[in-house]
Amino acid sequence: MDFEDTKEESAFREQARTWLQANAPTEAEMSGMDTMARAKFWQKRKAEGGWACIRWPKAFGGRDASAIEQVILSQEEAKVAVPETGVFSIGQGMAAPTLMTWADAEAQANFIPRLASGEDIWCQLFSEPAGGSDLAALRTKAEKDGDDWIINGQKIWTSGAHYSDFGILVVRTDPTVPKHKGLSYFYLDMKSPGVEIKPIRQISGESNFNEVYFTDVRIPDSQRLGDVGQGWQVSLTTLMNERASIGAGGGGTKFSSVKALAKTVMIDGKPAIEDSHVRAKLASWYVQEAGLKYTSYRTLSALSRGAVPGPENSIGKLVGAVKSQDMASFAMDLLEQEGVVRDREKDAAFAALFQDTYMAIPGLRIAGGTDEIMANIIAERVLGLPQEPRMDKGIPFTEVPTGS
Amino acid sequence: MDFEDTKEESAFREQARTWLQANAPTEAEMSGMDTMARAKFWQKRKAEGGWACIRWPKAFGGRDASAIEQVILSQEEAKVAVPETGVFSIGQGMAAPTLMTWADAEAQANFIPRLASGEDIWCQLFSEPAGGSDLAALRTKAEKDGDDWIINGQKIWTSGAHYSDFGILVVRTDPTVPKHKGLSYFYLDMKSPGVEIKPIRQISGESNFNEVYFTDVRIPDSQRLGDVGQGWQVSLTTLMNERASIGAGGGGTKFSSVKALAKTVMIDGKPAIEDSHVRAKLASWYVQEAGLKYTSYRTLSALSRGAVPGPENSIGKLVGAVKSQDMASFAMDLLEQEGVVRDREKDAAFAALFQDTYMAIPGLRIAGGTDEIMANIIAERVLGLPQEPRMDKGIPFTEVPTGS
Amino acid sequence: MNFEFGEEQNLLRDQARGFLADHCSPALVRRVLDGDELYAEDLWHKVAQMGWTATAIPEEYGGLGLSYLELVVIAEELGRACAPIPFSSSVYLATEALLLAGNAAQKEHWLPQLAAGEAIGTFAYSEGSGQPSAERLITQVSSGKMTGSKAVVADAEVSQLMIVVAKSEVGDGASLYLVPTDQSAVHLETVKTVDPTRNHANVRFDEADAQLLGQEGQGWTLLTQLLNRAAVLLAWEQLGAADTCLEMAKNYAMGRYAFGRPIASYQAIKHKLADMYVKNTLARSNAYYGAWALNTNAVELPLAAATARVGSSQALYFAAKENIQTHGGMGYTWEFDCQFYYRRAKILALVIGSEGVWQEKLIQASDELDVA
Amino acid sequence: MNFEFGEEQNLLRDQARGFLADHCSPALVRRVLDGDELYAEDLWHKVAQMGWTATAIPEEYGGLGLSYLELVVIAEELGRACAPIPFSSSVYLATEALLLAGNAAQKEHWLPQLAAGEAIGTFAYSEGSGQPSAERLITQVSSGKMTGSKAVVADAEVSQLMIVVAKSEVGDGASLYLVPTDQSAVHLETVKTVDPTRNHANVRFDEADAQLLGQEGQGWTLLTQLLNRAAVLLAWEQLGAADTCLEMAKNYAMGRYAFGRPIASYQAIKHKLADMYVKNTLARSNAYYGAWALNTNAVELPLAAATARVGSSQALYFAAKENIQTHGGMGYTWEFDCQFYYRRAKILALVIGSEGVWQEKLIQASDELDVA
Repeated sequence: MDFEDTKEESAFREQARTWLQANAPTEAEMSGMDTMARAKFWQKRKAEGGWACIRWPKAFGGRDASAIEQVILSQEEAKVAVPETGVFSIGQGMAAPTLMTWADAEAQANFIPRLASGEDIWCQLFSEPAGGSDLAALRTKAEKDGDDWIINGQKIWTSGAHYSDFGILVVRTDPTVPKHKGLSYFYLDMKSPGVEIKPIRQISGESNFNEVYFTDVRIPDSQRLGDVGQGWQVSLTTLMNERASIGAGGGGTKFSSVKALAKTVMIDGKPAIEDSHVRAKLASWYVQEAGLKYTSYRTLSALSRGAVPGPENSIGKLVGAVKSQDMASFAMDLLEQEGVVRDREKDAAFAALFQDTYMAIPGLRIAGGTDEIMANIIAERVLGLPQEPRMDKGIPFTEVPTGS
Repeated sequence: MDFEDTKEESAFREQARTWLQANAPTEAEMSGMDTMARAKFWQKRKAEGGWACIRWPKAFGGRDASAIEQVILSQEEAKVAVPETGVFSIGQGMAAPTLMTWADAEAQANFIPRLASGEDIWCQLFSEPAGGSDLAALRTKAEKDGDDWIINGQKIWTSGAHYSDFGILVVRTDPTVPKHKGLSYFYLDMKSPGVEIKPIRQISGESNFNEVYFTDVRIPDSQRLGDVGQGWQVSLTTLMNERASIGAGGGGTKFSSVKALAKTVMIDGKPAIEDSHVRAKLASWYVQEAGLKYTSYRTLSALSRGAVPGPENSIGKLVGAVKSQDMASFAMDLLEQEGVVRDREKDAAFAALFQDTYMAIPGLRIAGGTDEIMANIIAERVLGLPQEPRMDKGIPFTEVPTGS
Repeated sequence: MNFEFGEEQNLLRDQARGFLADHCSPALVRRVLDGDELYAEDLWHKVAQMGWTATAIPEEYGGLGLSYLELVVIAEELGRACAPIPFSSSVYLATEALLLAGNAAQKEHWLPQLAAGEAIGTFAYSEGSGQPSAERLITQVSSGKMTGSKAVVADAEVSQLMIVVAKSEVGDGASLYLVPTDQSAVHLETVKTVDPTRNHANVRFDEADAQLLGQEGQGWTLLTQLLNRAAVLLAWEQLGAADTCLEMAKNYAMGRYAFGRPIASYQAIKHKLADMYVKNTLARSNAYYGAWALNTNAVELPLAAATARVGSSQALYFAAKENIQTHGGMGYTWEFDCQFYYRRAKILALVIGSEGVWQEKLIQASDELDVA
Repeated sequence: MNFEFGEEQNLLRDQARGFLADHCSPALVRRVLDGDELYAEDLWHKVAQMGWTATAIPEEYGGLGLSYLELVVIAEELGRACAPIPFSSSVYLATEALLLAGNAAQKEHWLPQLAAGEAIGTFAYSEGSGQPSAERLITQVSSGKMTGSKAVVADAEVSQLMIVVAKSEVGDGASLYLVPTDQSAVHLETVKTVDPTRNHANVRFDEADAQLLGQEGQGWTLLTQLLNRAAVLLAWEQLGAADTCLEMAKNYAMGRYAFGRPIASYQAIKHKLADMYVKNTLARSNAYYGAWALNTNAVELPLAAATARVGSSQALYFAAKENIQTHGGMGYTWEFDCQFYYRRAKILALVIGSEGVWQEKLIQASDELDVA
């Protein structure tokens, strides 16, 4: 039991570090570029140097790297000042593996290199307003018209739709068969006529997602992945590749920030950190936070010996989000009346952090699977408990009760 | 909004108090009697004075009293030193109303007066090992044999079976029809041949319940209540009369006892009551405890204007039991290493209270409906949320999955 | 035992609920949330016309002379509707401070205006982050002139008078003052908060005219009494909001289907809503007791107020956050109304001291009453 | 990164689990619960024969000289089986105290006996209810004779030696002493506890022979170090118990049907078990870190130990009580084994200080390491 790299990992880390130090773009190289241009600049250089998408098979321009090597690269990349390249993650992490499995050689040759080099950005068009936790209940329909399909309907929660070049799309091609059997999977040019993108404003005030409306959008049948009716299986390829969350429960309010706050605000004439109620709360949160951190170490260790991260990784989000919400709320309470201030211009050092978390966390408890779905995943996929009775199995989609 | 009796209530209270003060049995009158004899002595006197079973219709020897009058009588009875008469509650509160609704005049004349006067004690034989929360899943079977029924099977969680004269019993008379339709309802003499009673030892060490085994027990058909196959409806009469819980969450560890403890034990060289963590915990429990108390006041007010207590009374047990468990555990923690002692002979003033609660509370979270069932009741019967899908509806009992 | 509201109060509740359904729709709340208004002035005038601002003010000062039982009914309904008006500042705090400590002249001058809703009042006691205390006060008054500042004062920007706690050299270390805001020595600086439907400002007093309210050196004592009253009234407002959250969550869960059945049929949601119901019900019962204690000025008021306040703060936080959660992604959008209550929950929870402050008050009050 | 156990430890775990399945069945635990035995002496001898009592004792003192990583593996399995033997008292406390503070003669005399399981040791520091502190100690030693008493000492009735914390006039206010129990000046009085599978006694010292262990006036410092070690080892034992609770609850819920389907298919049960799994998993990860810190004697040990201890105490309390709840009525019967872990949970939670004590230690340790 130790925290060191294996010999191979250490060698890989050194190699990565050397390349990164030699190739990290300088401010001068990127002068005048906006965030997107910088991301593309850096991604292109990584691709040229053979350091983009290292987990991909060599045949597709990757290195056949292991999960732990990807982690090591990310750790090293975080140490040098390079542009953030999160905009490529859906295309590289979800669309690309799906294309590798289901597209023909021509489509692969057209798109995969441009995904690796950051020339194209892709988005994912799966979720729908009526879907939510029940992803396969989607209603956007595709009707065949000659060699094309005509798409009508609405998608939601699409990150980056407004700056994406292409999208992966699941639609219903046959509503008369059971839910999972009537779906088909396409990719499309996001500039196609009839595609309309509207940002969704969140309660935090930010807009990280979009609604995407389809009005008689034409997609050539050649852009279908998998057979007609096979869309759910293709989707599973995409979803299985959703990047395993191996973080320590995401951002938001942390032990360290609340503890620091507690040193500055007063309770009953003394610093709050001396108050035993504050200390007990902090201690319990520290235990959760440390538990998540060391759980991620265990996951890294498993990756290090080649294991695949499993559904137990749902813990991070499930525990981390609720913890952050309660910590943010508690920190605001410590500030007393000033705790309500959310004013970056006038703010005390800590305040904005807690109030922003307070407003952002309700989204984190929902996005990517609600607390309730995460608990189901742990119950069913980790502990092997039975599913609940399903009222939507084996009947035509049109006959599944929808309440409307 | 006030805490006073109405004029009528005040008059009733005065009347009850006067009678109680004049008739409460003296130690001399009861000298040499054991607990059971004392209970019977007092119950008989109450019946003779017209103060037993006051909520019963006058036709059955009651007073047609209101629920609030019953509460007032109980309050006044608690103020005088009279024997506890809880042993009669199942007979008077559950068996008697069922007999009033479903038995013929002869049976009513035979049994109801003896129930009121405490001459007979009855028990309830509903629960079975395979049943639990799913009461109607009972398997004890009755087969017709001439004018008798032959009973075979097992009941469980029967309070007072060993000192009861009679029992009310639900059994399965037809396993080939759906669950609720194959039941019939009987009463029987607990001294019948083939009835075997075994006390159940609880983890607290006490034995408040029994298992009751039936081996070829004969019950005359004349002791059937309701039609063959109508047992579930008859049971509902019994269950509806289960005494509405209008207490403040039952016994166990309370705010006052933990606060008193906190004044005597030390944390960091000071009395625990000065520790803000202890104070915050106590405050949150006080809020729950006061909330239950004032909820019971609201229920009493509703009774006072003639309303019937509804399923919202599940709150008391749901909140009270978990609160008591956590308070007992916390109190043991305050005692530190001595907190584990459960030794009435050697005990510090408070200890036995907390440790006994700790060992008894797991039962309270289950008996009369688990926390989970209580939450279901609130969700379904108070809030009107839909039931979950039922896998046992409309199919023969023999085809309901049982896992065995 | 009659631990219930009377018929008049029940009628008032129906009337208030109907009125607010008509005049304080979610669209109105949203108008203030999205726009530049400091409060819904139109609603304020209508509320004043209904006489709500006059409820507990004696008739001799232009009030209706009703009891606190009527006022808590209104408070609950305003909470239910998430009304974007300075009712709590003006009625529970400024008006109550005058009733508690004002001399005849002060009452005669201000109460009729407050009753009519022509004047709006507020209360300023915090001077920065953390718990205020008499020892830490900096704002002070010398020869009738106030110098200092107060932080995050609710509705300061729309108030005509401010009740201010300032340092005193005698007595309990503080005095209350009445400060009219229409003077150049009172400087306001807008502060943005998590709830844009209520305006807040930092206030600076630069030798501002200030009148003593109540006795010199009795300010902290009066503050404590005032906050006990406000705690009960706020508890009812919080409770109304918490009940709306439960109702919204329930309605959404009944209509939203997943896997072929309403999400309200899943135990994860059923038990969440049952939990909300339980917390709201216990909080309501404690609020009843608080209302009784307030209305009868019972010796139990400090304990009853703290109990009501803690219960309602906990219930509303839970209901507001789990209402969003029950709505799933839609609940997190600006377009949905769940956010109103999540924002307002924190404003109401912190305006007169956090849950922690009131837990401490509760235990102190239980000592004083010798409850165990 | 290799935050996992090695192959030898995994083999040891399999071996230990198999051994305990054979030799520490629920029937054996029940035998001690129901009978008059002070502990399962037969199991103790077998465990000693397996060498478990010798695990972390250096070879020069008759031990196996293995690491703490082996010892935590054994601790977890003993917790899983709810073993009714004085392992924690003798191995985590008495043996560790000698390793930490014993002089050569003391080690040479006692460690071989402890390693062989021929002697059983325990540790006595509490003198009554509440948190012990150096200031409150009454037990003291004068001219090698101990006078005073200790409360609720686990396994005192089966121990040959006792490590006792006594008052000191110098240093940190306390000193550790080694007290053999085969002297008439040591009086034991049995104390019944919530867990009859572990014996406890109050101990009175009436001029009992006592040997100083470690330096005079260093007792509280040594105690603190000792408890950090024991905290990690106990955390693993607690974790093993918590995992058994989850397993029992899961197995029962899979087999128990209500309304035509397994109760394990209801979200109320599914999410309860998921919650247990989450708490156990986080506690396990913290226990890993604690094991690493213990094994490397890292500067982080105080923080790692407190974190492991708090996490495991919380996880076991939750798992033990909700395991009974999942079993419904049957879980509350004497006949079922759920009670074993509910009882043991409290013994393990209080033996070296409650959750509250360790939460406080955690924050102090985070200050010392300057974690925020």
